[in-house]
Amino acid sequence: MLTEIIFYGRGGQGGVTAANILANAALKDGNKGVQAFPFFGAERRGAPVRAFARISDEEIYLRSQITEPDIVVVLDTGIMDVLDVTNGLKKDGLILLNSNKKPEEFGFDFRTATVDATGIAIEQEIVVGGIPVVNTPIVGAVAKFLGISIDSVKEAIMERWPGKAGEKNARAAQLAYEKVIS
Amino acid sequence: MLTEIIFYGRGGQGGVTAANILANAALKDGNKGVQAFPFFGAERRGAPVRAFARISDEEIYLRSQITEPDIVVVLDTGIMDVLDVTNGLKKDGLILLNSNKKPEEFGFDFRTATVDATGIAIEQEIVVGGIPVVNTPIVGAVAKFLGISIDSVKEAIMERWPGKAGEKNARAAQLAYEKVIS
Amino acid sequence: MKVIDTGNHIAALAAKMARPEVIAAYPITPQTTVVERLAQYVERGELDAEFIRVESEHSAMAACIGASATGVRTFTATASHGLLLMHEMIHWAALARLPIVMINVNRAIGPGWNIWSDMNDSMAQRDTGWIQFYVSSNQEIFDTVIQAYRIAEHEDVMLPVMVSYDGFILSHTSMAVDVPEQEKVDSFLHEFNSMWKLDSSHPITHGNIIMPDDYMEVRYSMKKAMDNAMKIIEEVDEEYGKKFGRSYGLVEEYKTEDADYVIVATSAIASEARVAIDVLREKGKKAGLARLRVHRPMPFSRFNYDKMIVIDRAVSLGLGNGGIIYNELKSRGDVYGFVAGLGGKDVNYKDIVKMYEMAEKGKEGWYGVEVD
Amino acid sequence: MKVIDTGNHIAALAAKMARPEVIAAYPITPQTTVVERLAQYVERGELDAEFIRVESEHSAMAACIGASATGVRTFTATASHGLLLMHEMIHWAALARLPIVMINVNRAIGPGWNIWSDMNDSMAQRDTGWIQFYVSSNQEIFDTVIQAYRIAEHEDVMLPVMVSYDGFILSHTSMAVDVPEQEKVDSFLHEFNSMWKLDSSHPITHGNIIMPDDYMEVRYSMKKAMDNAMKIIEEVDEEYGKKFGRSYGLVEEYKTEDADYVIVATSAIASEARVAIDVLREKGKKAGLARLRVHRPMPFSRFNYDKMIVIDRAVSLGLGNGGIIYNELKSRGDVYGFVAGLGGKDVNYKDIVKMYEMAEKGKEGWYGVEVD
Amino acid sequence: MMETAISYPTEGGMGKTGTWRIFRPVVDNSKCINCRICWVYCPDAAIKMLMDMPENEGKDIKGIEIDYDYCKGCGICANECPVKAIKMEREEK
Amino acid sequence: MMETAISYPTEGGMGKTGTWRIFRPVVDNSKCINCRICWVYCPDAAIKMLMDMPENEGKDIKGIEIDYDYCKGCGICANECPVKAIKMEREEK
Amino acid sequence: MASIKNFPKEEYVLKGHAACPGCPITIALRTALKALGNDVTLIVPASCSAVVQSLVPKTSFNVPVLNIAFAASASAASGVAAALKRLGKKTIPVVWAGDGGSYDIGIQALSGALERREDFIYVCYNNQMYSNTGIQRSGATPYGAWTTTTWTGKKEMQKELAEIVMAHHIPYVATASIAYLDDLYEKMKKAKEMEGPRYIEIFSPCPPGWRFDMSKTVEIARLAVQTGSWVLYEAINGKIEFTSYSKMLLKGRERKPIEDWLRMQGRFRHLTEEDIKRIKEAIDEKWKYYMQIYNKD
Amino acid sequence: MASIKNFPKEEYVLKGHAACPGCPITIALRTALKALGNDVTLIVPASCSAVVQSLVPKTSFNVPVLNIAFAASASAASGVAAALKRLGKKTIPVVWAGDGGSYDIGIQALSGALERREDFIYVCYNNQMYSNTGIQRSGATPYGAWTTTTWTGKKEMQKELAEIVMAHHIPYVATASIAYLDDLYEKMKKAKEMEGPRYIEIFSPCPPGWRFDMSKTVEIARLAVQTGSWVLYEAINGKIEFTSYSKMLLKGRERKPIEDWLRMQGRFRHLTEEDIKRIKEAIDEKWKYYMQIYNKD
Ligand SMILES: Cc1ncc(C[n+]2csc(CCOP(=O)(O)OP(=O)(O)O)c2C)c(N)n1
Ligand SMILES: Cc1ncc(C[n+]2csc(CCOP(=O)(O)OP(=O)(O)O)c2C)c(N)n1
Ligand code: SF4
Ligand code: SF4
Ligand code: SF4
Ligand code: SF4
Ligand code: SF4
Ligand code: SF4
Ligand SMILES: [Mg+2]
Ligand SMILES: [Mg+2]
Repeated sequence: MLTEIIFYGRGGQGGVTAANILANAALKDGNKGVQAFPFFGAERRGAPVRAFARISDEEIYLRSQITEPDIVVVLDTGIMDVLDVTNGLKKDGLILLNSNKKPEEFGFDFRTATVDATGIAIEQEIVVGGIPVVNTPIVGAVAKFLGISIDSVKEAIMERWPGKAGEKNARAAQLAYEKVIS
Repeated sequence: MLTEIIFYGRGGQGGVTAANILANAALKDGNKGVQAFPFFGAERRGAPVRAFARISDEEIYLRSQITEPDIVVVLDTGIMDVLDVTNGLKKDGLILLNSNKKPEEFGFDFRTATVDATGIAIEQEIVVGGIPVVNTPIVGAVAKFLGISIDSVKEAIMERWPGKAGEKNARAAQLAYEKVIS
Repeated sequence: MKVIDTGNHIAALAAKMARPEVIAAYPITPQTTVVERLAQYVERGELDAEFIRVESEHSAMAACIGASATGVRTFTATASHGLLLMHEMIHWAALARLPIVMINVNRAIGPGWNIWSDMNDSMAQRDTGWIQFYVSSNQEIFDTVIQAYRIAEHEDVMLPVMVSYDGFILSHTSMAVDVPEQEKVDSFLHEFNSMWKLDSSHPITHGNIIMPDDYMEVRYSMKKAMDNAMKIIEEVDEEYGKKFGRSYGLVEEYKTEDADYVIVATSAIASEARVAIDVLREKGKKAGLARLRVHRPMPFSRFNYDKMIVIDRAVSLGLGNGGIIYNELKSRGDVYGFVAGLGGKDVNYKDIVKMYEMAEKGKEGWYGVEVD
Repeated sequence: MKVIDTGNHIAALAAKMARPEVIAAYPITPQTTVVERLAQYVERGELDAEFIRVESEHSAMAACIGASATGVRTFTATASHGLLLMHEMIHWAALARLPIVMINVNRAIGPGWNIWSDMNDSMAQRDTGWIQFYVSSNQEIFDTVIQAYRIAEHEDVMLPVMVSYDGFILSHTSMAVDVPEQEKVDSFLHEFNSMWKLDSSHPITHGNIIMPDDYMEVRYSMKKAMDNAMKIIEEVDEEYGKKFGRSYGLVEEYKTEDADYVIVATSAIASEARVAIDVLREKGKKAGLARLRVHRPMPFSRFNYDKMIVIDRAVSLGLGNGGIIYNELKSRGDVYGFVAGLGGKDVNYKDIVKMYEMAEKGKEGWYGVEVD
Repeated sequence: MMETAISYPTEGGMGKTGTWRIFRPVVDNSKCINCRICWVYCPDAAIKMLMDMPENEGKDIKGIEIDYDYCKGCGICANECPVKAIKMEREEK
Repeated sequence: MMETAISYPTEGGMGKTGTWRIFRPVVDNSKCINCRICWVYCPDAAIKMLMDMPENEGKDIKGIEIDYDYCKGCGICANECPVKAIKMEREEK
Repeated sequence: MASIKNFPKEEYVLKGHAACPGCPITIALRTALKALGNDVTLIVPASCSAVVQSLVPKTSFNVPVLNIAFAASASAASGVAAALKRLGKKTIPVVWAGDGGSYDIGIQALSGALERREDFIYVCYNNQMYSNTGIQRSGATPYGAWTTTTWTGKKEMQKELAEIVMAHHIPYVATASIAYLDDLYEKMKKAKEMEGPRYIEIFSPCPPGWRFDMSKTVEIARLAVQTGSWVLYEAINGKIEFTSYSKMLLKGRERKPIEDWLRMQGRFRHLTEEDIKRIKEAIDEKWKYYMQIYNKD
Repeated sequence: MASIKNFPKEEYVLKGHAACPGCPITIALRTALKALGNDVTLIVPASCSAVVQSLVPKTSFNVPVLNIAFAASASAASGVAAALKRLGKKTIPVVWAGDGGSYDIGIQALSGALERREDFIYVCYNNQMYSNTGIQRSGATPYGAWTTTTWTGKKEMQKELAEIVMAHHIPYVATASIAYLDDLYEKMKKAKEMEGPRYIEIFSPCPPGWRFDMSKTVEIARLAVQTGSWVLYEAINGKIEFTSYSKMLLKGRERKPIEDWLRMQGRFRHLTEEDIKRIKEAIDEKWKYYMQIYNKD
């Protein structure tokens, strides 16, 4: 089975990193096909951007962009003023938002989940230049809906940032995995 | 009819100029096809070089080099030590040499003609940097064998060097035309 | 070891494992991360090599030529305008018979500036005498870079090799790649070997004035080398397969045996086409795929299909519809040509299915522009 | 007026009579005398233009682009390595749709340095989007340069034009040329006309970042321009013929009507081939000649001969036998390909007769090298 | 059909780039001394001096107006303002 | 078969370039002061000092030998010789 | 002397462009165009400045712009200048190039145009690296700076392009900074009135490239001058005069410690004491030389 | 100080090469290789020097030679240097380029290699024009000189490449002349012993190009120095010292009249009195400057 995911965020917010960690975790879980890639734009810092991930138990031959995702992840709900994140989302698809609100408060016609990734980041002291790092908790949360083990996610995080930083991020992912509500 | 001519000389001696003047004179005489071109080498001053001319009453479509000339012109007999100027010359072809010797003294198996172009150049005071200019007299001489009018030759010379220089050169051509022996 | 990384990082890793002694490169989107990663390997001491941070791509290739002529293995990478600026030196490397290996990350040519995938850059080098690969996955990037050195340095070949892949689509997409042990790579690659080299104990001159007869011989010997390469590429690929468990061939076929129409494509589009074939087969259409992996030497003899649908991501304007591979294969049968995906325009399997169905109706041409 | 002069001087004369406003060029054998003569015209006040003595060919083309984009007629000339060094800017000029006219004097590519005729330089630019002429006599050089401006600046075309001819064989050979009056040329060429220009009273930006959809449209519009050019070239040629008494067409045929085999060639070899046809006819062979004068756009539809013998002076190594025109025409019938004359190797009518006779026996390949 | 890459001068070439903002400059015009420093340094030309506006011509007015449609929130104005009349606040969304 | 443009060091790369000569340098070794000037300036390396020749080792010998096979007759040696020991003469052919 | 109070109100850089927040390029260009006016043709090679313009078919630059290949700005400008001359127009060709396109890949075209005495203004905004491709070293990258091609810090000193340009003996050479916009404005005005090749280089700190907070662009630029790391001067027909704050330094005002400046930038974070000493010495050396010359005059 | 008496007898330029009679290139190269020895790799761009070597498969240069594209010598040399370093060899990469390939089309590669501090020697033999293609102007062509692209005399002053190279702050820069071979030899020897980029420029009058009798090559080169038109100096780590005859001029010996030199050359035949005055003034100006500096020290 193939799952296609779009991450919405801002330039510099780490959407691509999230997609990468997710793909790596999926690989560890035995998925043969994994892909993670940025939207191929010419954007500068701050501008709204997208990142993509594909996960499958078989080799993936697709090389095109994702237009009809199974899951949409929103790292920064602020960008929902600028663009429609549900665009192309499959009817039975899922929206996962970084928010301390309840899913139903967003009133989407789609299955919706929320996790307070920002809150978790602040709590775990993963803040860079005053800005909370939300991509690791968000991966923890999305893993849940993909049936990817949180251990694989944490392993993937530790591979990327060995040591202290990794541990904090892994903990954030774990927390998000536990706290995400839908 | 097509006539093909090779001029042998040294880099800087004006073989190409001779070919050009001859071609121009031939054109004036009503030949539709005329060509003049250097040997396409990478030679430096002093090295033996060749130049070519083709003259025809019809359009010339040939673009290849001349390997079987009808006429061979030698501007500097010194180079005959280095190379065989009769190479490829048609059986009924002609060799014209810049020399004050008699044709028979050279003992060629070909029809041979000589003209003292150097002597004429000195006499007419066409000397550049101490070296006599032999290309204009030699054209005068070769014209004779091609049935090209000496007036056309002189006209072609005057076009190239209007004024005094042209006149001296034209006179040299005229003299050579008259004095060439075969 | 399974590694998950972008095409560019995989290319850098493969280059590193081939142990080049001199790397000279200049950054350009979307190749940049290849260069960055290699610089990092060298600075961290993970790769024992000289890295020359040249001031242009013309110089990058010139430096590789200088180093290769001195007798060491070299590597460079570029894209688009970088490749175009190298053009003179690309010709030079081939005529000098230097086994340089280069990555080209396909990107469209400006103006306007366009950083997305399009093969006009490398296709416009098709007449330079380089061996040219077009690859479809990160794994294949790795495997092909290693193979490239064996091929380039083979004594019957001695020609430079260019390995191209789609900008962003591969260069910036992370995929899982099986990376062999360094020792295994070492044992697959031989000592650097070249046709000639500069050595003050045996002085020779390379490249002075050459007369027509000798020149024509040089060109002919390159032609023979290309002919040889066709065989050597397959041999190397086979040996690689035995050692590492993966091989690709000159042309990779998929369900072609009974196909009514065979789609011919390269790179990312060829991979995507595989999905289209499955969709078409589900629809009951006998579709097949021939992925052209090696464009120079062009494996003409592999194209023995009655009907072909060629999808080109590069054009030779003024040559029929423009499709370059299409035009090259036209004489091999009934061929329908589509030009698609220029300037990074996305081409997905649905598009390819549509092209197939258009070809069935005898249509061809440019796909995805309003044709008036 | 009948003038007798070398191909290069005739090219300079034609350029002068087309009244370019800006000329930017760099010397290279065998183009040099074009540049020298133009510099002389300008310095003597015989041509009222700016002559930019650039420091490289990349800059020559860049300067022409800058001038053309500012709204004036431009000219340049180059050869071989100069053309290769321009490669990036050659692509640029085409994508910018600037009607620049350029002479290329065909010369082989190094190493080793070889200054003689060979068409690999311009043929390697076949994918750049330029209109490309190959001419066979000094008269045709003159006529084609004048025509080139009309074609390039035609509102349905707006593409740059390259006019190529053999180094030394034409460039340094004096032939008689009929030169028309300046007024007649003036009345044939219109005011300079361009698709866009930079003007501070109507500021626009050219060439900033362009996204895939728009980019693909730009490419497609170039394709359409090339399609249009096929027609416009003929129209302009016809009008030129009416006015000046000479016209050439896209393909010039000689005794093809009843030919068993039609020889296809360009430039000097095509002229020499005419002599070969006569010799072959005398021998009782029904030989014909189709001289390809325009290579981009490629006039495919003109090649409706059963059997063709293509002689190429340029190769795409790794593409069958390599012959570029041969490979492009292969799909048009029964084609025999010969590669000949690389690096200036002389090809005379006797060689061509031999190739014909080889083709009759089903042979083809490289002519004039010891093939082992 | 696009024939070559020509562009025309347009405000908002990249859309409302104010959406890129994470921090928002807020001015207290009562502190402003009309020094023009924020105006001259703003990389986005998003600041106007009140006194430059036609409607304020002749008035002795102090202060600036920030165009939040385009201000990207870099904070240079706040950093450079000699009287600290500008503060950066977290954008609420 | 030539595979790429490789050349090997050879005396007489262009053949006997002495044939290019129009004027011939002729030395009067009795005037020579062994200053080496002609030797060092000769663009064609066509001059040898007699004293450098193995057979003359140890001898107190003055003068030069010109290799007419390769001397192109430029006349620099004659022009530079401080004692005018070299003269240029028209080549007889 | 110009004052920002008197700068024209016209804006030729339109709002809503594509630059990063806090970008020095648009700071520099806004002021440059205020000084030059809109009768110019900008020639822009590959660089952040090409991206900043926004996407086809929109542009944020309200003057004519010719984008051109990376290596080709000065030669394209030569063509523009020649054409403008033919057309009898007063429009000034102005190259607007990054340090990469000037110090490295464009220097041949630049040097050629200078030698030919082309009539144009060449502006190099120097952000000391290739920022558009994501922070690689350029010839202008200073010793010790981290970039993605010099992970452990650049090993070589930067090229001194303004010096190199001066060695071409052209009418006008000036250095400027985005922190000293009155000085920049003045220099642009002067250049505008001259003929022949004119060169102005503008020091332009880039937040993502140098790794500092985007609100500090101007502050960092200012400190570079105040620490003597960047120097403001102009040379009219070869005669050098220091300007603005640098002139004060020359006259004796104390230079701020270079550490203040280095510390603010992530790209220098890894520097060892030794590295800093070397940088300090190089600056001291430079100033010793300036002082010597100055005191001799 | 070296004397021609002690020059090695080895010849690395073989008899029977392809240069014109009286060619300065082989004069320069003979001496240069005597100084450098044969553990070098010559890198030669398109130029007369490429032709001089003779035709494939023969070469008249008895050291390794890499001929390379016109614009590529310093970058090819960088590659050679890197490879030699890897191979642990002491061989010195030596670029041997004309003025065209150095002042004009090769300057970008040169400037880049200097900035990178490549370990090689760059020699520019300056015959002040493109001689190989038949006498076109280069950046080194002096004001007023006729060439086939400046029929009425060049309108611009020549570029000063040695100055430009010095602005790159490299270890060694020197100018030399084929008339002063002991000086040239000495400089080559010095360069040989140093590391990093080293630049030597050799003044090389060309008989067909400058239109003088082929026996006068050395004489004209000598007069150029004696008239002060060409200056011999070296700069070790930026410190300039005049050498040989130029040093004597600096110390007060009188310069010969420039007319003596101009008159000998066909390329200057058309000069007006005014032109000559301008040339004279430029030389006087230059020397005034030298004297000033010299007397200050
Ligand atoms: C021939 C070529 N090589 C490389 C590139 C890629 N490239 C585009 S912009 C750039 C860096 C520009 O650096 P700089 O000139 O300093 O401008 P900045 O981006 O810093 O504004 C590079 C390497 C290109 N466009 N063309
Ligand atoms: C890219 C390129 N452009 C032009 C040429 C033609 N070309 C070869 S040598 C030469 C002139 C060389 O001048 P210089 O460097 O001064 O050397 P010289 O001939 O004077 O020895 C030129 C223009 C070339 N080979 N390559
Ligand atoms: S925050 Fe930045 S963009 Fe916004 S107004 Fe202030 S300086 Fe301008
Ligand atoms: S910087 Fe501060 S004081 Fe100056 S104009 Fe802006 S807001 Fe007013
Ligand atoms: S004439 Fe010239 S080539 Fe002959 S020996 Fe004298 S210097 Fe040498
Ligand atoms: S220059 Fe004269 S004196 Fe000196 S070595 Fe030669 S021949 Fe003898
Ligand atoms: S990377 Fe730096 S220079 Fe480039 S747009 Fe962003 S801030 Fe400006
Ligand atoms: S043209 Fe001049 S530099 Fe070139 S080989 Fe002849 S003499 Fe030497
Ligand atoms: Mg920069
Ligand atoms: Mg020169």
